[in-house]
Amino acid sequence: MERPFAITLDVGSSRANHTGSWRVERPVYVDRLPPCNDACPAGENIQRWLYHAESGDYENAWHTLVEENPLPAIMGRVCFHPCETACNRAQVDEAVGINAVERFLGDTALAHGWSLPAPGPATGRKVLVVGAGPAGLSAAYHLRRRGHAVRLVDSAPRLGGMLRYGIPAYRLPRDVLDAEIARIVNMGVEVGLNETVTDIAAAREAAGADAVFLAVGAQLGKRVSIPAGDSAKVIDAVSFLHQVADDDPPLLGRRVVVYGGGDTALDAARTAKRLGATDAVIVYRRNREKMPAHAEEVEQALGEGVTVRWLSTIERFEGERLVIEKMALNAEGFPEATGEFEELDADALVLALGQDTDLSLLAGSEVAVADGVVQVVDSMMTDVPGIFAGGDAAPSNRTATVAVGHGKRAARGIDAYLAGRVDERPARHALAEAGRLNTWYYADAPRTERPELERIRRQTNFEEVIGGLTEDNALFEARRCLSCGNCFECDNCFGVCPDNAVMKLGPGERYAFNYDFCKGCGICVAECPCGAIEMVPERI
Amino acid sequence: MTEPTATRVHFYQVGSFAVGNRLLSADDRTVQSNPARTNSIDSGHRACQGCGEALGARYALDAAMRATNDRLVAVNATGCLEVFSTPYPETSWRIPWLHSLFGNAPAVATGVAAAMRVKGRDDVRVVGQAGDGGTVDIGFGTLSGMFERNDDVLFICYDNEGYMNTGVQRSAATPPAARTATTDVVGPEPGNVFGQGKDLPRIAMAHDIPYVATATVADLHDLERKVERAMEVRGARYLHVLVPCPLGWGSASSDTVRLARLATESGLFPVFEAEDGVVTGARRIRRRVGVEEYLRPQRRFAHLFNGAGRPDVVARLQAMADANIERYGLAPDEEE
Amino acid sequence: MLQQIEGSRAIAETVARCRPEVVCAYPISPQTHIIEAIGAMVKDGRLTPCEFINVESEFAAMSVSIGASAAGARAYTATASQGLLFMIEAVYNAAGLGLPIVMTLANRAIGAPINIWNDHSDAMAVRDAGWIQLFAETNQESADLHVQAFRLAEELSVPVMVCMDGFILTHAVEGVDLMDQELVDRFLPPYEPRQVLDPDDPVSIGAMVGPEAFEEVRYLAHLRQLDALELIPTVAAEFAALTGRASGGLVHPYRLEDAETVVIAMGSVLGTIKDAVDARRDPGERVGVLGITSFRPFPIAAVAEALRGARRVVVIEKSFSLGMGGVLATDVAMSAPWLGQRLVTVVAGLGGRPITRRGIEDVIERARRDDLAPLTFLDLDEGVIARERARMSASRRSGPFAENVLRDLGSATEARR
Amino acid sequence: MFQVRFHGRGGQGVVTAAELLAVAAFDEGRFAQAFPSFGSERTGAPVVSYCRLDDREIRSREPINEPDAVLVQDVTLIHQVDLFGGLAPDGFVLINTSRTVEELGLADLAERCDPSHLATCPATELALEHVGRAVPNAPLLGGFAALTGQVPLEALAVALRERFPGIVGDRNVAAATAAYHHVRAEQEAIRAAAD
Repeated sequence: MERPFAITLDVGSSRANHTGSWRVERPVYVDRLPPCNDACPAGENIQRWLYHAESGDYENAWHTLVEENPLPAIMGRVCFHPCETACNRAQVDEAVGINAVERFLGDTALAHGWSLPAPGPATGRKVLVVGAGPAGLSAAYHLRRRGHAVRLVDSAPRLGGMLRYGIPAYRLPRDVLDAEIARIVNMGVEVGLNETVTDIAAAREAAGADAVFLAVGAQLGKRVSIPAGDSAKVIDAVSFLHQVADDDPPLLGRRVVVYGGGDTALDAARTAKRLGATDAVIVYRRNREKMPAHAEEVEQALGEGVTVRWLSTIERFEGERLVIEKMALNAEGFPEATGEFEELDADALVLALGQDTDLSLLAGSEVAVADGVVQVVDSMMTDVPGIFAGGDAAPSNRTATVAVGHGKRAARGIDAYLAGRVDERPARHALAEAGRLNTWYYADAPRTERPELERIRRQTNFEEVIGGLTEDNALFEARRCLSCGNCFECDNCFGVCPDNAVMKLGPGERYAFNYDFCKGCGICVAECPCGAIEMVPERI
Repeated sequence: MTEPTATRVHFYQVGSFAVGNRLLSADDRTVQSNPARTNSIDSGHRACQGCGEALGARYALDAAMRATNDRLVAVNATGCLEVFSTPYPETSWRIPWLHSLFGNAPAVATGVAAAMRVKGRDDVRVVGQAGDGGTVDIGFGTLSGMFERNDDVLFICYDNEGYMNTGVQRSAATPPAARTATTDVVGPEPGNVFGQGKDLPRIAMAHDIPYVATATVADLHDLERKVERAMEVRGARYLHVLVPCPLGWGSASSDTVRLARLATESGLFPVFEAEDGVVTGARRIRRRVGVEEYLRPQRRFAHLFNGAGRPDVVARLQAMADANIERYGLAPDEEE
Repeated sequence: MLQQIEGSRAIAETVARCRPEVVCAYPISPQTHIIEAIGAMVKDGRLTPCEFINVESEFAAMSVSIGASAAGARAYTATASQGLLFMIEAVYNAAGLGLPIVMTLANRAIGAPINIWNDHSDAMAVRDAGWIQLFAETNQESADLHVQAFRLAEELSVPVMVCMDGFILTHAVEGVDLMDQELVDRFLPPYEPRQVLDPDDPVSIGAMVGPEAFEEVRYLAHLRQLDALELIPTVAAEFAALTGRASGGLVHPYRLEDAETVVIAMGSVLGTIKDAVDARRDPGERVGVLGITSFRPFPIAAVAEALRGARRVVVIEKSFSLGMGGVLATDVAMSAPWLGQRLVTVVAGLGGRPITRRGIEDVIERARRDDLAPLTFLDLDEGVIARERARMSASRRSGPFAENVLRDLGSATEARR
Repeated sequence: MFQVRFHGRGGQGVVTAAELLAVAAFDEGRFAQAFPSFGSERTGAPVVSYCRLDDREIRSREPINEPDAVLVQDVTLIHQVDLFGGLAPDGFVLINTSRTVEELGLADLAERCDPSHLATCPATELALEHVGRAVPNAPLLGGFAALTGQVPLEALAVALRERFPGIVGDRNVAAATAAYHHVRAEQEAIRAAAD
């Protein structure tokens, strides 16, 4: 149609006017490090696997997860989830139940028989892994993925290390443990059980290994000197739990006292309870706030009838009677003796006062040891080239998750060492702080708690205490993720731009700015829920 | 009040609030999340950085386009929206669009609707649109006429609370205490005075027209749903959309959506809908804030906070917000 | 079919046969009867399809017409006087947008003082708006002009105003040969807009045009008016061929062949003038009449041609520009500059004051004697003027002069009693 | 007659700058005329304003197409707008920047300009320092005074205090003064280098 001049205009002609010239700042998309990822000792890309779980694509989620951690069903049970402590959602309502979703994914994978990634092409290099706990298993997995041959040896008759011998079955069912270990072994790991390495250099040579990873754990229970009569039954918690795990529990009697305040103390008390103790009493020298054990473990133990004598130390164990001294916290929060004493009936005393590492295998080597643990650099290599160490045997706060992370780091370090490269870790993104989020956009959604086993049943058997999430609950929980610092394609930038200067690139492809038209108003930055856009000064 | 508050789409991370959501089915997503949306007002327009009106117009018209299967004609009053979208030789409109005068958009829209009806093209629907000046002041007579005749027009007011096109003068939609070029912050009652102004949504309701609603650029799902609802109905309909103006309000260009949100969360701008003259739903406040949080980022209210400030004036504004909350039942669930 | 019918009714019937699709109504005397009749026809189904819309003001009436026309409908409305002024912004806008709206203007004076009777002040107030303005001499011509108006408007994309004298024509009952529907349909094809609001072919109508193109836009609008100068006679000729009636065209010359004195006027007064001219012709006076039908566009060439032999020209007009003088006369002077001082303006019939044959004959006689001032006010009561001016100079608060004049006339009446 | 063109963005006080210069010249007893270029552009869009200065009555109302000086308030305009179009061969250029002309990619300009007619001035930084807001117009005018000598700094100070009463005016004057000295020092350095 012939248009009247000037008064009538053809549609869309304003695209000739490039309003990008108005801009003094430009928005750019960024990826920031979510606090969960930042806090995860195993280096999991939690935000990323939750992203897949959010859409119900559990298989993809699980594959993303096991890129970093091959033991999700285990970690979904035993990890103390520092990710949740760091989670920004805690500042909105409650942290996302990451651990529960991890377990859901791990269990779902086992149920469906999803496979770990295939081993990498063979490199012809071989690595000896000493110790088949979480660090050793993790290292074996990551080394196999890089194509290195792995020989995994352990002094115990079964694989799993402290996962098996330190964590009671009611927290980690053995079928789960066995299944996840088997998956790793099936990647072509050569296993040597009941093999105690006594000389690291000799073992390396014997195995024909190009490198060694030491992950021997901390298996020795610390003992303290408590005056005790001959008749008194005293055992350390590590041995106690190990024997239980070997189906050979010691007879402790009806009244069991556990001495200590860590998670192992709780495990010991709860295990004693399950073995028939009527009284399972924990004696701890400080108060509940100062207790190093994780709060939820304490809560569960108390719920099962375990009792705690706070602010108490054991003076002596006479016959069937413990003498306890009351303590008081001084201004600095340290316990001080009060001179007040009490008595407590007990058939047995379990000492849960920490563990030491048996490093006798390093005798004669150049490997540096300090404070009872092996000294390593960032790549987990010791002073001796080719010898790496991790897990409880290296400086750490001794959790299974840290061990898994060590195994991964060591595998990467070993890989670099074998290739003659310097192990360089990619630069970390800036942290996605809560202040960068626009939390308005997230749906109101309080956390889904996992169902807990009936209390009465917990007192008598080793059934798993904490249940898993149903699929609905897991999906809900995954969707509580704020995706801090990482675009999750909510379309906000695409929608809120008054100049239509954001291009939507399609599922999974995110967005791009059309700088021909972007005037630099910054609404997209302000309204991005997860803080994945920032303004930068315009180039001149 | 039938309209639930806050989270309407449960279980979908950002389902109720963000523009889109890869987790929602296509039907539940907003029009704006669709890459094939009309972009009724296209790139290259000359609105200020962060213009709420440009945003609101695209939101509303794109939704109307979807609701009508792209059978839409828009009639525009004179004002910012018209000037920044159609300076010869460029137009930003991708839909049939007509601008006549400042005060006659409702009547022109009536004419277009009449033409469509007489030509048997009832499928083509008509939207009239204007700023607050073109709606509550100079266009009020023609708007009221269109309402009372119940002409088949959806009229949308993009309310930025003043005559921004001409340099920020007061309109009958300017809130009390706000500084404009004609309500300077001088004298004993600085800024716009209390006790004046028109509440057009309620006036519209008094015409007993089938549909009246308010919305803001901060709640896209709500706005789009209202446009869709409006398009399901024949007869005169009115949608009043709050669109913050960085220039006139003296706010950061990036704060446009946030201020619209604070306007509703403070209770100063009630978001509700009414059918046949009766309020049928109101959007409850989700995270209630005091009016100060809304007022402070705006330089037009700076005189309330400079030096000793004017806590008395802030209190009067808070009382207005409280009255809205009471009248429309806007209090969050837990406050009931 | 020829029938004795009220002017307004004749217009309503004719407009209805032009098949308007949207008709807007807002009451104002003296056009109200037209709109009432059309409304009734729409309501009882005689005129269909048509949307009849009772609007809240003349401003809305023109605005609705703008919307309807832009959306491709044939739009019609009618107004007068204050109503035209109230819609004036939209009147300009309709022309600027090139929308072929047809409007009847039942000419009426403009207040204050408020006055409902006939003169041409309203039409003159919008002469620059870009509308074609056609003046009807009779109700027959008025009816015929409406049919032609739709043709012209739609062919040119220019709105057309048919001006007919309020009350004098609108309320006069006289014989009008109403075109039947078939005849109108043969003359007036369906409206095919040059631009239209259509979802299948979206355009933006009504852009803001800056200094870089505004003059060109205006010039193009002027060219359309010049095009109308060509088209108006063509359409009138076609109409004449169809109906046998010489309605419309640019000008109506009457007994001009050897006229030394030419009287120029617009509208219904032409009939009275013709009678006067005939009366003067009988004794052999060489006097003729030039009726102006198309005031906008103004037919400069046709007027110049008609006045070629004239020795003197008298423009009788029902309006004037305060502080200046004749409006029509100015345009005539532009058309025939050689007339110089031989062109005089006679302002007559303001606010409905009757113009009589005797009065016109008197004017012609004074013209012949070169006794007319360049700007003459017919039948002006000099006594009233003198007394009011005296009052004004005597006292600062002399009061409202319209009321004073009324009082003065009243007392004069009493004094005569 | 001396004609000045100001380039900036909507909302940066481009029109105010031209007005302030006109007032300052008027206070000096000169004739001046400031006027904006009015379009449909909004906040953020490139805009221009103009100022004419003369010792006799200014009657011309035509647009300034061949300015004697160009003031650039916002360097992000450099590659967006024809900033120096029509500039007289010996015209003046003052750019609000803390960089050098070469760093801005304006080597061409530097080549064709008399070095003593080309100056930069960190007006935004000076405004932030002295006024507390990123309003570069007052310091840019101070720089203009130093570069062209068309108005004395004192007259600018009067105009600024008139426009911004109280402490805001004082702060603007301080910013303009700092800019004046900055440009003066830059010019002296150029002269010293040339000698």
